[in-house]
Amino acid sequence: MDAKNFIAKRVARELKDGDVVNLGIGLPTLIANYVPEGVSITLQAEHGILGAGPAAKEGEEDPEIINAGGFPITVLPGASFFDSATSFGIIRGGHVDVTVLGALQVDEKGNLANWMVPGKRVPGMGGAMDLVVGARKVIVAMEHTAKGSHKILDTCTFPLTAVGVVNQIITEMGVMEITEDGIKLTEIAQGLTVEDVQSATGAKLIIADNLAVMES
Amino acid sequence: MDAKNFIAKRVARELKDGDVVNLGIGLPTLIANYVPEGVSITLQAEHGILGAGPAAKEGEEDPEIINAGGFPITVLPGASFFDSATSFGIIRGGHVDVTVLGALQVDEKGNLANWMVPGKRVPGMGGAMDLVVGARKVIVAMEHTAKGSHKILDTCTFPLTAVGVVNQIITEMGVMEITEDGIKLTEIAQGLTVEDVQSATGAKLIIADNLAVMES
Amino acid sequence: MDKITTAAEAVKAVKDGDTLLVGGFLMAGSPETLIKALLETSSAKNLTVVSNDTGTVDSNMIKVMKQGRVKKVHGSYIGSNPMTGQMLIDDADSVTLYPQGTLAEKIRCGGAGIAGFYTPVGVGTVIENGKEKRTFDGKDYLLEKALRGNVAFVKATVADKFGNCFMRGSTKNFGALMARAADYVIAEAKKIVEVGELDAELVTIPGIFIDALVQSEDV
Amino acid sequence: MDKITTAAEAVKAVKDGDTLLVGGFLMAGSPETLIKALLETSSAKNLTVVSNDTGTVDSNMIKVMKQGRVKKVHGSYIGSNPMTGQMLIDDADSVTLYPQGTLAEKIRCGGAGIAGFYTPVGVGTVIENGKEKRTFDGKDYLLEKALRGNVAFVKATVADKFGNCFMRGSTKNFGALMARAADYVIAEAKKIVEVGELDAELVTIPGIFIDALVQSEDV
Repeated sequence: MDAKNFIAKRVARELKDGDVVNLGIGLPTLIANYVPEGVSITLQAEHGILGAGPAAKEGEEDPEIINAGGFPITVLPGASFFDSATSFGIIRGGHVDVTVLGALQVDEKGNLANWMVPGKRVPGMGGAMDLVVGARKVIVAMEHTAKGSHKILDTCTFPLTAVGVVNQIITEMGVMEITEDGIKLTEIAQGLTVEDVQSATGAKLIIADNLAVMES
Repeated sequence: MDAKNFIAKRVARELKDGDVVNLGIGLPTLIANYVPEGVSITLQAEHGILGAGPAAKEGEEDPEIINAGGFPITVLPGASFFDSATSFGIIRGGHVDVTVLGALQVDEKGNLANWMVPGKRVPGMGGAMDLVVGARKVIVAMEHTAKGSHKILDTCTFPLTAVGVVNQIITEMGVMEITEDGIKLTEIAQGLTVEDVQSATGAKLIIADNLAVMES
Repeated sequence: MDKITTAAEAVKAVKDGDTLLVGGFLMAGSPETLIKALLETSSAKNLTVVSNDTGTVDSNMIKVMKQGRVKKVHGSYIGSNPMTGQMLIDDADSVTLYPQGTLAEKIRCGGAGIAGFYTPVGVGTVIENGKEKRTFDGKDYLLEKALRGNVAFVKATVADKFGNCFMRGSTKNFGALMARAADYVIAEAKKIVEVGELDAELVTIPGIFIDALVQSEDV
Repeated sequence: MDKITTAAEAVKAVKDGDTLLVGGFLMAGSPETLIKALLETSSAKNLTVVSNDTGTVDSNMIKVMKQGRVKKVHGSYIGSNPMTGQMLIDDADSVTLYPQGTLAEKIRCGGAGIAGFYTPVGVGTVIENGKEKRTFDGKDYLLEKALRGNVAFVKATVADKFGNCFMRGSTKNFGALMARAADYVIAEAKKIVEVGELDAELVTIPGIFIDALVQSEDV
């Protein structure tokens, strides 16, 4: 299992039966493949779907049923469709239990930067700002560093997506909770030392008393 | 034809093909019976219907399709249903062309009082405030006086429904436009003198140069 | 997650002092089965009831009010329920009236994470008392704030077991909004079907909003 | 009132300097027939385009932009249209970006007579620049104002001749809102049926909002 799937599988274990979940583009979409048995979640697509299902099979694409990335998907029994104002009312109103997305940077105050890199072409924030402000729990799922350069910081330097919204960070190196005192490492990947994780992190980690081994 | 039907029939001639119209409870509901041939209007019911039709026949009542007075109605081909936030979005957003309602008092500044009489039991304003603020044209359709006491005034004394919203007043005595200079009598009922109308009115009337005879 | 339960069980969610959102416009979409259970099986009191009209003389809400369990009402048109009119006479602060569209939008905002909105409705009337008035592009508006409840009662025509609700015709009115604006939402449905049997395009309230689903006595 | 017309005739409503609301989320619900007519038969320029994403490299909007006829964009996600990205690089003031839910709600307010609303989204980010920040119940919100257009282009799956539009699946997105927020609204429909053939419960946009109805080339 590669790092992305390892991370996705671990994130999936955070989901509880009945959760309404929005998965960002990229790595987070893999999470749907790993939802544990006995846990039934409802996937939300921010442009107007509850009950999103897997990608449409080739030849069965329906251009009127797409995911937030623009790709044809299916919906599950019990799905519903609505306009974008209604959809973001669901998001902003706190009716999404968990949103999982990637980050360019995330810091120990729970600040998130994931929508623009200064000096690079700006793609726009899309629904990310709404999702992280509205969702009850925000999980950042990403590779721990960008080819070695720190993404988990004491203070984000890129333009923020939102202030103080991130609850948890899950990477291939470990699981971290954002606490009032800073970033607490609660699980660590097999074969790594705390020092390994700390040196890949641009903020001082708090180490949980009951630090566990991270299992996917 | 009694006074109420005479008024209703005259109001109906104000409606233009394609108009979206909201008719208040009481006299205004009679207007639907007199819409001229060749004029097709869409009736809005403020709790969530476009394309409302006549009352349901006895034995054919559907408790899920009622008018704003709570009575079972029918809907016409091309109707649609929606929730009350959407419905009042239609109203507030200026998408109702004409609303017709009764008044306790209306004055020469276009102020309307039709929701409470001080000292009497208060029924609540319902959708009246939204309708008169939102509709493009507000017609007050009522008997000219309350058993002789003035309802058309220089200044309303009852609590207002809205400020400066009334465009036209149609009674059994005549048709009046609210202008910047005051209330202009544009049509007068057969057999009445200007003095008759003026003495039944608590505001100084401006008489139109081309004062016409009011026909229903 | 099995959401189907009895009315008596479901209304246990209503606690003393709660704000209760009650769907319906007069009798259309009025969750009478749930209100009846509140009347007969619950003792929750000091309730604040948010309802367009608090029902009619034929509704169960008037009976709950006669039990003295409703201390405050937020509504718009109360001419159909003489108990609410009497409350207003006895204590002007016990009944707050809003223009109907303002009430609907306040509840929508409560469900949609919006703190408040500027509406032109009510400017120059008693409605503006105590509210911020502000001019945008030369026109005056009032600031109206969001409204939420602890529990909502709504009525659907058809619901699936996940809680997706179809509210037919003119029954959508306030219930469709209230179901999004309360911490705990109970729906009664005239008909309950399996998940997948209700057309996704006919869903008035997505099932994620519904915590408990009850068979309506109105079938 | 016969609303049915050709795309070329309908887009004559777009004038120089207009604000044009364009429905769709990427290609879902994108009114390509109307945009193509704007491209090929209209010379309206200095346009302000309001669109979630301004389409993709496969859309007609990028060709209108290449003609230099779009001077300003209001959008949310523009990564799918490199022309819009280039506009932003060339002139930061030519592209205004909003959180997607804020853009949707601004347009909804524009159609619903609401001047503005308070949202928590964007607090502490560049989005708050120049906007009023205000605290309600201890939480910060930004004031966002309504957005309207002169003309809207939307796409329906099925429309009846009165203009009632059914937008299927995830095509409702922004079109359902934009149709209520412009002075003149043009809908293209994949299928046009007689009045009465479209189920009243499936109407996404009531016909009263539609001024002109065009057969979509996407059938």
